[in-house]
Amino acid sequence: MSYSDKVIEHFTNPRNVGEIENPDGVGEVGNPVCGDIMKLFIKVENDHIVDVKFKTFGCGAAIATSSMITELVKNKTLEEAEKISRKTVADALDGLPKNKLHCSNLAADALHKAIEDYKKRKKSNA
Amino acid sequence: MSYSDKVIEHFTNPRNVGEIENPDGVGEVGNPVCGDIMKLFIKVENDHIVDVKFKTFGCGAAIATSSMITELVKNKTLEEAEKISRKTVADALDGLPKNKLHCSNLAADALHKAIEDYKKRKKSNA
Amino acid sequence: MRKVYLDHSATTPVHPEVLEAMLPYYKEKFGNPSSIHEYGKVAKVALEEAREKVAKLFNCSPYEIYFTSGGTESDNLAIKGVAFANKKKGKHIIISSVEHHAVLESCKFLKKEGYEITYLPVDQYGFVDPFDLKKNIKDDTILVSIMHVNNETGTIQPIEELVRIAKEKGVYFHTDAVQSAGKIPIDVGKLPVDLASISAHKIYGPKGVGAIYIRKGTRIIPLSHGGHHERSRRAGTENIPGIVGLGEAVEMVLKDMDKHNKHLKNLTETFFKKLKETVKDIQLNGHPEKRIPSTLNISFKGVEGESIILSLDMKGVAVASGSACTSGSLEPSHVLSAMRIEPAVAQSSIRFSFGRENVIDDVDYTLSVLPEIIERLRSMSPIYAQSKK
Amino acid sequence: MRKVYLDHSATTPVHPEVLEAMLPYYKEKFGNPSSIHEYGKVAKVALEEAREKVAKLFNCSPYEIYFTSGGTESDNLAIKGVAFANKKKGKHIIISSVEHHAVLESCKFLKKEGYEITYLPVDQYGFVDPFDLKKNIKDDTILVSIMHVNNETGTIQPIEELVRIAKEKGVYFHTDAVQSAGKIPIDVGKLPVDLASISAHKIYGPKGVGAIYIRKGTRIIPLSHGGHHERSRRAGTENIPGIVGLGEAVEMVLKDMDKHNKHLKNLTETFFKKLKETVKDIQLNGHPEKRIPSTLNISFKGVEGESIILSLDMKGVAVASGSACTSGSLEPSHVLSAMRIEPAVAQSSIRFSFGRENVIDDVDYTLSVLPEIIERLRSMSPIYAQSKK
Ligand SMILES: Cc1ncc(COP(=O)(O)O)c(C=O)c1O
Ligand SMILES: Cc1ncc(COP(=O)(O)O)c(C=O)c1O
Repeated sequence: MSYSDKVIEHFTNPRNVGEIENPDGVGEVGNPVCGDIMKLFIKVENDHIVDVKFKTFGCGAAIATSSMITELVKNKTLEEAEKISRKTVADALDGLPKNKLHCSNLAADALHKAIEDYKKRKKSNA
Repeated sequence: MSYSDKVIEHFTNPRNVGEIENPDGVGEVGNPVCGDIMKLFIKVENDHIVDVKFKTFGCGAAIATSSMITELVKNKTLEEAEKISRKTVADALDGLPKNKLHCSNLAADALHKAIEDYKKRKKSNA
Repeated sequence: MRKVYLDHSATTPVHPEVLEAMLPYYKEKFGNPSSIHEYGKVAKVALEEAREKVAKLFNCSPYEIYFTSGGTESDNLAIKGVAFANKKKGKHIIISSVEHHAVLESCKFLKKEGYEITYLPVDQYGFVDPFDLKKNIKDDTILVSIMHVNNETGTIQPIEELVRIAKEKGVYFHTDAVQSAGKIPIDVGKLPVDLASISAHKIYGPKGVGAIYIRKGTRIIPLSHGGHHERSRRAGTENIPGIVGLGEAVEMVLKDMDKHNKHLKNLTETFFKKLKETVKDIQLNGHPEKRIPSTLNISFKGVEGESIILSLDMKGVAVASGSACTSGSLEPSHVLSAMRIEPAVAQSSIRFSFGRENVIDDVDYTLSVLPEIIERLRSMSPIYAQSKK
Repeated sequence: MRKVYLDHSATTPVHPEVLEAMLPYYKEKFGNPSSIHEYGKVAKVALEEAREKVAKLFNCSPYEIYFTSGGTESDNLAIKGVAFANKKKGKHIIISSVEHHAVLESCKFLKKEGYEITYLPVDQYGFVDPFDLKKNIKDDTILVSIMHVNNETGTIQPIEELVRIAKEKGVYFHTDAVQSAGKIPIDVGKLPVDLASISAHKIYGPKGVGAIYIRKGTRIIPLSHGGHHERSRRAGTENIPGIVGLGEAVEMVLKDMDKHNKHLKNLTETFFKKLKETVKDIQLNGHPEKRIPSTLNISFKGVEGESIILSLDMKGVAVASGSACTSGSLEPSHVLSAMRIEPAVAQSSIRFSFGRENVIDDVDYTLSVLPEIIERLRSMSPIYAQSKK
């Protein structure tokens, strides 16, 4: 149970913390029982994620993965973003302790939920 | 499992070691399985134990009790000697470790056997 | 960077005098107490002297003290040793739902072996209702095990009444005294438990050694089989330096218990008072008064415990979230859950446990870094923001 | 008075370098490895480094090493842990009749729990006949436990063939390697046992710590239940200083095994050669060649062992009679009895076990006092006299 330097760095200086007013998509995952709740907000223009922000209640890994995924998706196309897997996030952080792998799941799940949410909204707006 | 100074002293300088040639009584007790064999020889005159000697194969306690009992009975009447119990010997040595109490039994038993032997011989000679 | 250790419930540094007392037994006095030569005798004397010192903690006979490899082994021995030895009488065991994992998991094992386990509920403070105990004792109940002081909250269980009930019904009573030893008295004359577990490393002694009090006449079988060590109740070459250390540690904590409790009370009260002034939305878990003076379990609304530990650690302050033993688990603490503290609040809890070498500057330093940390984490939190809307 | 310690099979002094390595973990590095802060991480690193060092002893993966409180616990865990975990497969266990009490008594306990134990006989040297093992393995046999080196005689059991047989039949094989560790290689690649026990205090490490090798995939349940320590196979806060000491000790004995074996061989050979020249009617017990170089078990016809120990002790020489653990028992050693050595001869046996710090002067000094002692005791002996008539 030891975090990589990258995890610690992202935990200490998380990127893109906050909420987006009038987001195009929101993904919320986790629950307080397992100790992690994550909310991811995206702004989409021309099928590109032009802005992304998060709020996370969770352990060091949860916060670091949240931060990392916002970096990974920023300015990516939705198609590219959808390919980001749980493993992508963990790898980008130089790995996570075994018992913390569930946290990287959260971040990827939140992203995919946010994209889904965006698509649903678009459809119903269409 | 710690011996009193008196036990150590008797173990180091046992009194009356040896055999008596033409003894009036001999008592032999113990067996190699339990690790102690004791042989006690007495010479009797006018119902008094005028000489006593022992040979012992055994632990420190066995040798010390052997030595001590020879001191206790020397010049005692047979009647007095018969009263010497297992406890008398242990007490005279300032006690014995719990797991060594069986050894003090041996010495008293050998003494009583030797006296018995003396009486039997006397009877058959009478 | 200043270093402040506030995790004494997890483990304590070995006191220099304790270590000093241990050292000769690694060196020239290294004998095996089972040996009958001089080296062995020296070790044996040390063993029995340590036993007498530990007996003073319980005000019992030295013959009622058995050395083990720690609190976990003592708990295992108490629970399983009594269970195996008394299975002809019955297979029912009663424990509280806030026990240490050593007790909980021993019972779980016994369940698989056909025993029945009753878990008594606790109230919001972690207290067992004596009425619940009374109600649950059956003809086949062989053991009640309820801890003396809880390791996560520091709350003192008022076990007097519980012990009385078990005694009345002729059922053995074990208490895990790992967190109470040296902090509050455990006189088995006044508090007639049948078994009690302690651990050296919680009282400035070494890790890997503990003891168990077993009242004379208690039916129990050993868990460790082998030679005739510890009067055949715990086989294995005795950890003489460790045992000497335990004896020394017990003697030390007994000697100045009151003085140190006063010191600790001052530290924790100052800390909590000032913390409340600088950080809002916090909650003390456990009973506000019936507690040992060293430990505070505090929930910081809206932030998860591990992220607080990490942040404090970066500032040189060592604290814990729930039990050190359970770190790495996912569910919120079973202790706080049993006290019906909601999951998000339980996950937000931090245990600050002070020790004898802490000073008031440690309090000040911690308070100089903590509010900022909480504020930063709360600013990231989706649930703290929510609750403020 | 000169002091000569010749009881290294009972226990050894902690090597100064080993103690040196341990000390920081009592002091500034005192953390609990379960803690996630810096103190905990430092302890955790030490724990895993020690595990790697111990793994080198067995040439296995560090994940196959579990720390315990000593050889006795390792033996108990191996025997009972495998027995409990595999009882659905069967309840038959095979051991040799010269095992250590930790194995014997664990089996005795299991017998009461409904297991069947087969005790394999040994020949005059203490060797098990592979044919006997083969013959006794049944469908419900779950475990074979045969020790590597005997603690009383120093005889090396040629277990290669025995392991092969057990493997062929798909039965787990445990070996008590407490007396072989650091003296002869135990490469689990070449000697594919499934479990092996070791103890630190026999190899210049501290008392109260040991380890067990458990081959990956072995079905075993823990004996100590509680937290998730040792990957849930052995609960209890880890004895970090002790474990660091074990790691250091293993590293040390591995490094200069050959050199020290040569040194020990020289000491024991010189001792035995000269002893034969000065004391008649002696007998070496165990195998004359297939033995570790440090240990000699010698019977002195006509004199009882304890009286020799006492007499030597008064001259500053520390030796043992049979196993240190069995001192205080009345029956002759079960090991020598199993080797069909007659009781009086078994009761006359002394174990001289040399260690790395012994020098040739120790041999000379011992030989300068021993013949007189034997003579004196023989002159008191009713059975030595007899045999000379
Ligand atoms: C209440 C309680 N019981 C038992 C234990 C276990 O003791 P040890 O750490 O010595 O295994 C602990 C410590 O973790 C504890 O706090
Ligand atoms: C062969 C053997 N097995 C097991 C043990 C027990 O180990 P420990 O002394 O660490 O309990 C010993 C030592 O007494 C031994 O010699």
